[in-house]
Amino acid sequence: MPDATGLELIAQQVRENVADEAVTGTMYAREQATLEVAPEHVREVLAFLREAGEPWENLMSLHGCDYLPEEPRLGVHYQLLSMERCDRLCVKTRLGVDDPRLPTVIDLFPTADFQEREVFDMFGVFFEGHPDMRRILMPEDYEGFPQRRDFPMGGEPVLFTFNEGKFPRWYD
Amino acid sequence: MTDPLSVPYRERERSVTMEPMGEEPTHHELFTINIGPHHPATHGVLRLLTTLEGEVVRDVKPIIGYVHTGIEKSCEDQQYWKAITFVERMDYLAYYSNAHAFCMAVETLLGIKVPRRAQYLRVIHSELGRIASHLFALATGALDIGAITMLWWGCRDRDLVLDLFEMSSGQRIHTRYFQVGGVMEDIPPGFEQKVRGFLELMPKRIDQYEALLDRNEIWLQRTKNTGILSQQRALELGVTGPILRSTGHPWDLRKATPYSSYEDFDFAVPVGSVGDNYDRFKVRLDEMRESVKIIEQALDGLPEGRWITDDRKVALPPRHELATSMEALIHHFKLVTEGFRVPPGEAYEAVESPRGEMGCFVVADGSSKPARVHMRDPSFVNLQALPDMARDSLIADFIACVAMLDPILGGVDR
Amino acid sequence: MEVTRTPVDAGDLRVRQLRAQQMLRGELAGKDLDEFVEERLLFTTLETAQNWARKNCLFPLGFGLACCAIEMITVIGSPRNDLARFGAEAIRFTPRQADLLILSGRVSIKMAPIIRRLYDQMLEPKWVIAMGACSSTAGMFNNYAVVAGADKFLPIDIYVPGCPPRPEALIYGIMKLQDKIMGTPDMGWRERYRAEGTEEVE
Amino acid sequence: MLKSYLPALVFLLLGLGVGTAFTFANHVLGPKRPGRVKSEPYESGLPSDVRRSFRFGISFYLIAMLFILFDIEVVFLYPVALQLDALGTFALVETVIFVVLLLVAFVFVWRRGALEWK
Repeated sequence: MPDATGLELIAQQVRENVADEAVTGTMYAREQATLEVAPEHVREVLAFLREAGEPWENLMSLHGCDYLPEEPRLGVHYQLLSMERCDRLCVKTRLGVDDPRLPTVIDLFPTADFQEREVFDMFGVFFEGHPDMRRILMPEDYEGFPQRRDFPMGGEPVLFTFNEGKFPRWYD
Repeated sequence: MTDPLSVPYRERERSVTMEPMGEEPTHHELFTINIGPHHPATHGVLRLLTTLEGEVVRDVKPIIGYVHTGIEKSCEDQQYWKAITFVERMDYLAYYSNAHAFCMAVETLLGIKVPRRAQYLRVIHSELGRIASHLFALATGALDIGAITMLWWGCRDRDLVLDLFEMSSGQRIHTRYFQVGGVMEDIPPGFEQKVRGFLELMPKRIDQYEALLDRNEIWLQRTKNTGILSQQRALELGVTGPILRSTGHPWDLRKATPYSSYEDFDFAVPVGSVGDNYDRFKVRLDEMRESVKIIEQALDGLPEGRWITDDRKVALPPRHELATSMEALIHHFKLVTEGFRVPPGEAYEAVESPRGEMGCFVVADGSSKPARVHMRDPSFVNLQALPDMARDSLIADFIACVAMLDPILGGVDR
Repeated sequence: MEVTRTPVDAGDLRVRQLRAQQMLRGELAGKDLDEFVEERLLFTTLETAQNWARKNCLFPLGFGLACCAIEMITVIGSPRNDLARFGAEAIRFTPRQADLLILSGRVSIKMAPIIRRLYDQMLEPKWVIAMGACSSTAGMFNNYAVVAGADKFLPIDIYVPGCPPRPEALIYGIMKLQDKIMGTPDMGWRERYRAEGTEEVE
Repeated sequence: MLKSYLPALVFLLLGLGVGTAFTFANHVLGPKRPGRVKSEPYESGLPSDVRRSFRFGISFYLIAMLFILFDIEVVFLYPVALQLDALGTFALVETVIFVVLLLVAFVFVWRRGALEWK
């Protein structure tokens, strides 16, 4: 794991090469290094990190997250891995929920194809430039993004003796 | 007049069909069919929309989601130690790896240390799970290619491993044996002798599989030089596990980032050369041999001591203490009713599952329920490599590719 | 029908062996022959014979959904607990040749129409076993993506509890199904569930 | 003369009888519940749009013809193999010639490359 100072160095390099306001924060807790990036510069930061002095050439996982109480609700995480240095770095962006759009990273990391479709299917973050932006897990005509925290859990209320009478059996 | 048979199939086909040929693209010969959700060769409910030209597969489009059970959403509604049961049901052949990744992520968030004996027990059960998973993969993989004996042998030996799981945790599959902070129960007294008995038997059985398949001409022709994936393309697609190692890249998380005391054992990482189906089969076979070595070393060096952490905030106090000490009673009550609270934070921990890197990303918001659980499933990512393997190959080779890719649809669809 | 075992004393056995040899040589005649045949005849109706044949020759449809499928394949594939003892190990993958659908695993909302189509295309008379908690009820996945119990869109004959149920549990389920087949197999699901008037309009 | 053929006739009738009995037993005994979905083609559980006029490539046809050709050859060898000692060396020479003739056809087909799948 890049330790705290290593993370600051990376943040510094990104600020110089990509844009000053690209990095909005760095967080280092329990040997997990996370680099927070502004949504507009995600693609350039990832491209830079891919060709940086110490390259992070593998994107292991791309997943979404919903921090409901906090304001920019939707978060998209890019777990980068460098196989030479056996090092992991997480690049995180925070998006509002009204019209979440992000540029796709498919040409940089082809592995992002299915994972971007899953983030779109579950959280509604639209990735521009993705060749086949459709739902991957839910049926095509499903409304709503299930893994947002305000989406109801669904399922049936469990039958007990006290609420047995409330729910009609399927055959009556 | 040129010799009709030497003209390649499409040109010859062109002259037979009635429609005016011209430079019109030949796609009208292509025939799209669903090797759909219910199919013997898809190892579960995977729908492969394949465009065929006669017997040659031109394009494959995997369509998934047919067994999506919203496990990640259900985990957000459960306490931490109840989420282990949900997480285990994702990749239902490597349930120990799921639980291991989730427990490590929560332990990183909690900042607790797992005692050495629990780490060794986790290694023993993970490696036994790896053997069972590879056995089942080879059994159904060989069945797809036509060798049904491998199914009987594979299931027979897999039952031996499941007996060991049943002895240590009481259940054959989805044993819920790993607990946050260690292992649920210490292993029963007779467990070591039974595992040693199994370890003597297993290499002989693996030699039998090798004798059955390795010199079988049909098997060699069906798997050699079919479904070749270049190492560079595999790395681009994020493929990990036996498929990446079969292309020659020795990336194994147990060696690269040793977790849970894997650095104490020396074992080799089997690596293929060409990256075709035969190499994947060989890598899985040799991995089983390596797992046997790991378990032997783990059993020899099994330290004494606690099988779960002593931190009473996380682990249940032993029963007899409840009668005497008040604190144990309070800890017990707190844990059983509400579960332990995890300080806010995020953690991503990865584990080497039989199919590749199984990563678990947990976000904690300070309550006793995880805010977000995401499992980076190896089959989900490896499935993207299927179109690259199967393009311009015959249907028989395409089925061999799916068999050797060994996708577990529970993990793909989560 | 319960099975009563009566001890066979050696003397009587010897006599029957001799008589069987005589019959084979064609020396039995008259009353002895009638008695010999009378003893070995089984009077039954065509219906019971038909049920007995169906019961002992179930063709399960190879249909694995999720974790219970691993236990189902272990039941079929592993020599320790084997379906061949019940004549049901001939796994068929096309619904056209299968008459037993074992729903092994969780039924998601995307998969439900496909299962219903498979059920409709299966041979008559057909039976369904809901294996495991997830297909009997939603099991522990009581959420947006899982159909709470496959009996919402399929008539199910046997529910096998367990997550996943042990191979012996599935075999016990199949034995229960065989008893049910000996009972009233031939009623289509519409008669059995009094669901007349739900036929699809042609 | 007819007497010696009686067993063959009975055997033939029995075969026909049992064969038709099995094929029509299902029709007679089995419950009949036609349905719209039941008559549609089965495509792994999905509604299928495979039309009746499905054209497949010529290579399939080629392989089928070659198979029939050499299968009939084997069928002819069976009776000879059974009665080889009764027919004596004459049958042996006859069979060798027959096989060599077909071997020529096989080599021709092999050299023209019809056996590889294109």
